[in-house]
Amino acid sequence: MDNRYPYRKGFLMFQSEYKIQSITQLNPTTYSLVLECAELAAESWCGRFVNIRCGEKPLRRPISISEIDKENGTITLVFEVRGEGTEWLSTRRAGEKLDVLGPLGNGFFPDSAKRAIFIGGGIGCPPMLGAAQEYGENAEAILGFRSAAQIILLDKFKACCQSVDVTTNDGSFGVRGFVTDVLADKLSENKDCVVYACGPMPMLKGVAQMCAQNDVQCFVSLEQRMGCGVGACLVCACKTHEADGEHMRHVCKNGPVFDAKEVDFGG
Amino acid sequence: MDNRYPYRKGFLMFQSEYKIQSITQLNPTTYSLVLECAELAAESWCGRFVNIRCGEKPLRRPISISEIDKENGTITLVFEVRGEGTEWLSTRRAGEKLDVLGPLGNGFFPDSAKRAIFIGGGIGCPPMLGAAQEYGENAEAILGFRSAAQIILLDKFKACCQSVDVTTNDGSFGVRGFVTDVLADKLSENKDCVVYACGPMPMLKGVAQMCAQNDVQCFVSLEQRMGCGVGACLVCACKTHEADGEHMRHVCKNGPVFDAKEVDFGG
Amino acid sequence: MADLRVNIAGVAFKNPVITASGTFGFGQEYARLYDISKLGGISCKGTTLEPRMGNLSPRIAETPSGILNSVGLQNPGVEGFLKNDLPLLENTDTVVIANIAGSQIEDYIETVRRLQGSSVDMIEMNISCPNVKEGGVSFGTSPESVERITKQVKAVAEQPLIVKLTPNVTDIAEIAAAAEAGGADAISLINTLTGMKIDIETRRPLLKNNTGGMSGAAVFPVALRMVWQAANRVQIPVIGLGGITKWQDAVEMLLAGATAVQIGTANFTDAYTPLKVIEGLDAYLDAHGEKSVMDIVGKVQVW
Amino acid sequence: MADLRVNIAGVAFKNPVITASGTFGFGQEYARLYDISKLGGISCKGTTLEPRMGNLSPRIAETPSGILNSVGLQNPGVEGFLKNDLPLLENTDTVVIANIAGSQIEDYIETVRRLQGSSVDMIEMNISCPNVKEGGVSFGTSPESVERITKQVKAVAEQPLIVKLTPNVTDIAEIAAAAEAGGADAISLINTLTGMKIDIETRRPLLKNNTGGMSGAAVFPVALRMVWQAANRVQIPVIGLGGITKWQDAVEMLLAGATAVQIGTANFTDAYTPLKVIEGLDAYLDAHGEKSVMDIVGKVQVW
Ligand SMILES: Cc1cc2nc3c(=O)[nH]c(=O)nc-3n(C[C@H](O)[C@H](O)[C@H](O)COP(=O)(O)OP(=O)(O)OC[C@H]3O[C@@H](n4cnc5c(N)ncnc54)[C@H](O)[C@@H]3O)c2cc1C
Ligand SMILES: Cc1cc2nc3c(=O)[nH]c(=O)nc-3n(C[C@H](O)[C@H](O)[C@H](O)COP(=O)(O)OP(=O)(O)OC[C@H]3O[C@@H](n4cnc5c(N)ncnc54)[C@H](O)[C@@H]3O)c2cc1C
Ligand SMILES: Cc1cc2nc3c(=O)[nH]c(=O)nc-3n(C[C@H](O)[C@H](O)[C@H](O)COP(=O)(O)O)c2cc1C
Ligand SMILES: Cc1cc2nc3c(=O)[nH]c(=O)nc-3n(C[C@H](O)[C@H](O)[C@H](O)COP(=O)(O)O)c2cc1C
Ligand code: FES
Ligand code: FES
Repeated sequence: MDNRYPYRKGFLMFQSEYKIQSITQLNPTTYSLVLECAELAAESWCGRFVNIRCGEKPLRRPISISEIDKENGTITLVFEVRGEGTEWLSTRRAGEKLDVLGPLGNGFFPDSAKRAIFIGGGIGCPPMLGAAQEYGENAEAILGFRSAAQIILLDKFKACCQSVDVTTNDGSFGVRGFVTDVLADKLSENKDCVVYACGPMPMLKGVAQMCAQNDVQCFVSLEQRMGCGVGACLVCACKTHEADGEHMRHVCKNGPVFDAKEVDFGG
Repeated sequence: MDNRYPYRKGFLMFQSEYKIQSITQLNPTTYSLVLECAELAAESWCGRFVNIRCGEKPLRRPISISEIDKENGTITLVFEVRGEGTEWLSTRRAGEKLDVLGPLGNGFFPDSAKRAIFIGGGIGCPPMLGAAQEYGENAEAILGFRSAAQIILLDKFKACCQSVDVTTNDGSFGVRGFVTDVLADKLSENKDCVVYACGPMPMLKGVAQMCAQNDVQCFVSLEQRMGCGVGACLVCACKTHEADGEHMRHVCKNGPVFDAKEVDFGG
Repeated sequence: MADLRVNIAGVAFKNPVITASGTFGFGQEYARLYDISKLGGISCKGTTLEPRMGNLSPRIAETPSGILNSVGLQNPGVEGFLKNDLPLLENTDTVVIANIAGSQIEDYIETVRRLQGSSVDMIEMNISCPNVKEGGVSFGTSPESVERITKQVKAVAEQPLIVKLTPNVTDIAEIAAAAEAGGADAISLINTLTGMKIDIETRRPLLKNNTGGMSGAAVFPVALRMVWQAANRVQIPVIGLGGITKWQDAVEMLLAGATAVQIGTANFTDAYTPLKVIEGLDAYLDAHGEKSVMDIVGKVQVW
Repeated sequence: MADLRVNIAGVAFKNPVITASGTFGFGQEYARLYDISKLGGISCKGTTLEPRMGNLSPRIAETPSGILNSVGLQNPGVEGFLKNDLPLLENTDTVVIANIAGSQIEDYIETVRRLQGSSVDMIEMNISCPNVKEGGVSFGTSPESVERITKQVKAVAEQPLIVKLTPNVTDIAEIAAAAEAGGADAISLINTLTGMKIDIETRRPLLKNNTGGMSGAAVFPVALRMVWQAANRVQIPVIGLGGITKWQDAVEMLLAGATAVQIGTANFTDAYTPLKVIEGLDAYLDAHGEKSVMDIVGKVQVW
């Protein structure tokens, strides 16, 4: 049943304890953590994620791989404190070990010869970074935040992308408004591109609609509450409308990146 | 129903976070922890205990107050790592805060004019120390350990007691054998004393029997699994045979120190 | 400051937070820590007609996020309660609930009779105890027996009667309906879920009673589901308990349909839990622009 | 190295550790992490006659030491199972258990018929699903219906039949006895305890299905008690599960009377749990001078 989104067999996954090389605070609630995990980094590519054991919590927490440094055998995770699990994660220290399962998911399959627009909303920005780095000159980024205080990774995006637009809801930095405002301008100028987006559901829905109206291919990275993270428990369901009908796909196995025109944003 | 062992009303108890002044390892599994808790120290006396919250555990861990320093507003707790709660406790660091409920229980009511023999078995030694310090010249101690490696607090007992005998099961230090062997000798010489004992149940039973046979008053400090620690939940029951019949007393409220001749060591 | 008052069967509570039977004694121990008149109510230790010694120790074991207990209803008997324990609560400005138990219907009836004319504000009937006549299964597990005992006990009780339900049943809504049909003025749920723990070194159950009642955070999802199911079935007020450890849990219980909550095991972990729940609830109502706690009762919006 | 082999209804298991239905897919995902032929057995994802989409997301919520799930039996249907999933397990040297479900007896019977002649070693019948004909209550909650469905399904099954019991019942021993009377070759328990969780900001249940099944460490004491009660009642082998997260839990289950154990939710926390349980069990037996795992089954010494 999963033939549309084949899970790449043969790729390795690991569950092991890896050393935290560094942990840095990016804004009042967001942290960047570099993990020494050569074997895991070797199997990673942008858009994939790892599942992290947080103290005594029964469920691991899924966090996207933001940057990959295969040479040094590290990956960078950027996460926001949302609840007890991420709170625990934010209090780890360099040198400690972290129990990590991964890499997981299909991630992006970038075709970096094409012009690509990367759209990140808040904590949806980090998963875009690795892919933008692959596209380099062909990458344009639109990053949306609530206000200036929340901005993260701007320098990193600037370092790799051709252009970076920032929007804030309150206008405290960049364009006042939403990422879709900037996207509309860009698409009205040139529709020859692919759009990648990650962020809150309303944003993804807006981006997907705009792309559909403009006949632009769009991939969205979805979040869903997870159990196993590997495709075995079927809890992370996402309804899709595909050519052959309705399906219940799974964010951890078939995603987290989906073709936006197939995603049922209602379900 | 609790009139035989009146809970001293009017004494204060506290539940608060207190700073750990120091934590030191005494032997491979035993730690000594000094807590800065002036208000709690002021209401403490020997034989009482505190109930310590250990991480996320639903039940607090009862630990006896070993030494009290009212002047400096500290108490000393000596504990052995037995399971997850005490393991957690052993990894605390000076400067951190500990959530403590106490002081609890009746403890000893020392009549320090009398000759007293303090018997401690292993981790049963610490609760005896504070009382022995009060008796000073009138205190004699018999401390039993499995072997030399387990010995704790010997210098402290030596510093306050008239005499200290140590027994080890394997003879690696002091007398090979049990505390009762030494007690038998002492009682055969002089029965004019009171005996206080804390340690494993078989030891307490042996000490109690020997005292009963010799008509020597004996108080034992008992352990029982606890819920509230304050007398509200009735889980820490200990059966007693008193003049007016059988009772179910509670270690946290009526004890932890009981008159040995009333304790039902079977129940 | 939102209005925290609730009214259950004509009894006015200053707030919807009650301490649960068996975990709070008769209030005096915790009165040494804080002013217990701040509580909405106190459900006293389960009381039987005659004094009971209870089971042998150990009577408690810790489990993941929960505990097991097998106190076995140790209590001074209803006369001891009336003589020694109740008087100490007489000047405390909180609702005093007598929690009663027995092994035959006659015991319950006689216990309630003795409570007539006392200062007890309400009676909570614990029907999780084994019913000797019906062969050891508890009164609380068949709708017929729940209705019958409720009717008979209600007949002799002047005080409003709360029937406390056991969760060890197939269909809690049916049991709740039976209590209502029997004339209960309110129901409270849940009592403990029966559980066990074995020491793998001694190969003996940790509890001397072999099995015990599970309570604490671990059971909260089951309790919440049952409160929701029961509240959807009956018209009488529902008091929700089982695993409440923080104010957020209390809000969930109220949203699920409880008019008040009880706090049990959490008292052991943090003695101030009931006060923290009262404060948290108040702040939640203020933050959400709710004038009265009653405005959120049953307001869960199911999918 | 103690002898870890057990035999359940004529089926030889190399060790008593089985992965639980619904938490381990059809084994292939975890096969990327370790050699799944090290497992005693694999209970496959619950399979129905027709493919099912399952419930809408969110389908999972975390609770204190546990989880709630409401997958709603998403599965490719028995034909999909036979065609795509079972073949991948054919070269794996472990016991393959097909877990089946349905909403009418006829569905169960037809599903089992289709499994005849396949490489499935055993069938585990999940009777916690709502019974459409009997008005939505589950097949597993009345002794009569358990006996009836067991008898009818057993009649068409060549493979040994395990009946998987729901814990949401008043008297588990009675249900276990009914399964035995119906001809079950073994029973497994427990399935999930029904629970709920509400988001206090949105005032909606966290699960789109409103309620879900609770599993994980939190339920272990309840599961252990039920396994003990069931094992004391029936002669057929009992497979114990519910909240096992470490080898010590498995030992408790065996002491309580289980011949084998299943590991579910713990796979999510630590994918290596089944292997760690096998190793720990082996070391425990050696340390206690036990030659075979069978020597500790049912050896709890009650007070
Ligand atoms: C594929 C994927 C990639 C992600 N990448 C990132 C990332 O790079 N950086 C980042 O900050 N966050 C990311 N998230 C979201 C992150 O997983 C959640 O914020 C986190 O699980 C919250 O855990 P908590 O204990 O702090 O919160 P709690 O609310 O206490 O968590 C309770 C439960 O709900 C789950 N949960 C809560 N929110 C979410 C959510 N949004 N998505 C999935 N599960 C959730 C938790 O995992 C846990 O099981 C990602 C989610 C997914 C599915
Ligand atoms: C009044 C009193 C005073 C004590 N004083 C000391 C002391 O000064 N130093 C010291 O090292 N130990 C003392 N103990 C024993 C100490 O409480 C236990 O070793 C500790 O609770 C074990 O917790 P754990 O989480 O490490 O072990 P676990 O076995 O994981 O604990 C599981 C549960 O059992 C309880 N428990 C386990 N063993 C005991 C025990 N022996 N007594 C009571 N409850 C137990 C725990 O509190 C917990 O609720 C005392 C006990 C009592 C009752
Ligand atoms: C030690 C203990 C003793 C209890 N005794 C009684 C009792 O006498 N009568 C009663 O109705 N419930 C009794 N209970 C059950 C509690 O009142 C409550 O229903 C249960 O513990 C669930 O709530 P909780 O999770 O908040 O503790 C007792 C619970 C505990 C832990
Ligand atoms: C996500 C999930 C899906 C499940 N699906 C099934 C199923 O399809 N069939 C079944 O019999 N049990 C199913 N179960 C129940 C488990 O097999 C097991 O009985 C239960 O989770 C208790 O064990 P545990 O605490 O080890 O998880 C499922 C459990 C979970 C968590
Ligand atoms: S989280 Fe288990 S299938 Fe996706
Ligand atoms: S621990 Fe609650 S009465 Fe002793």
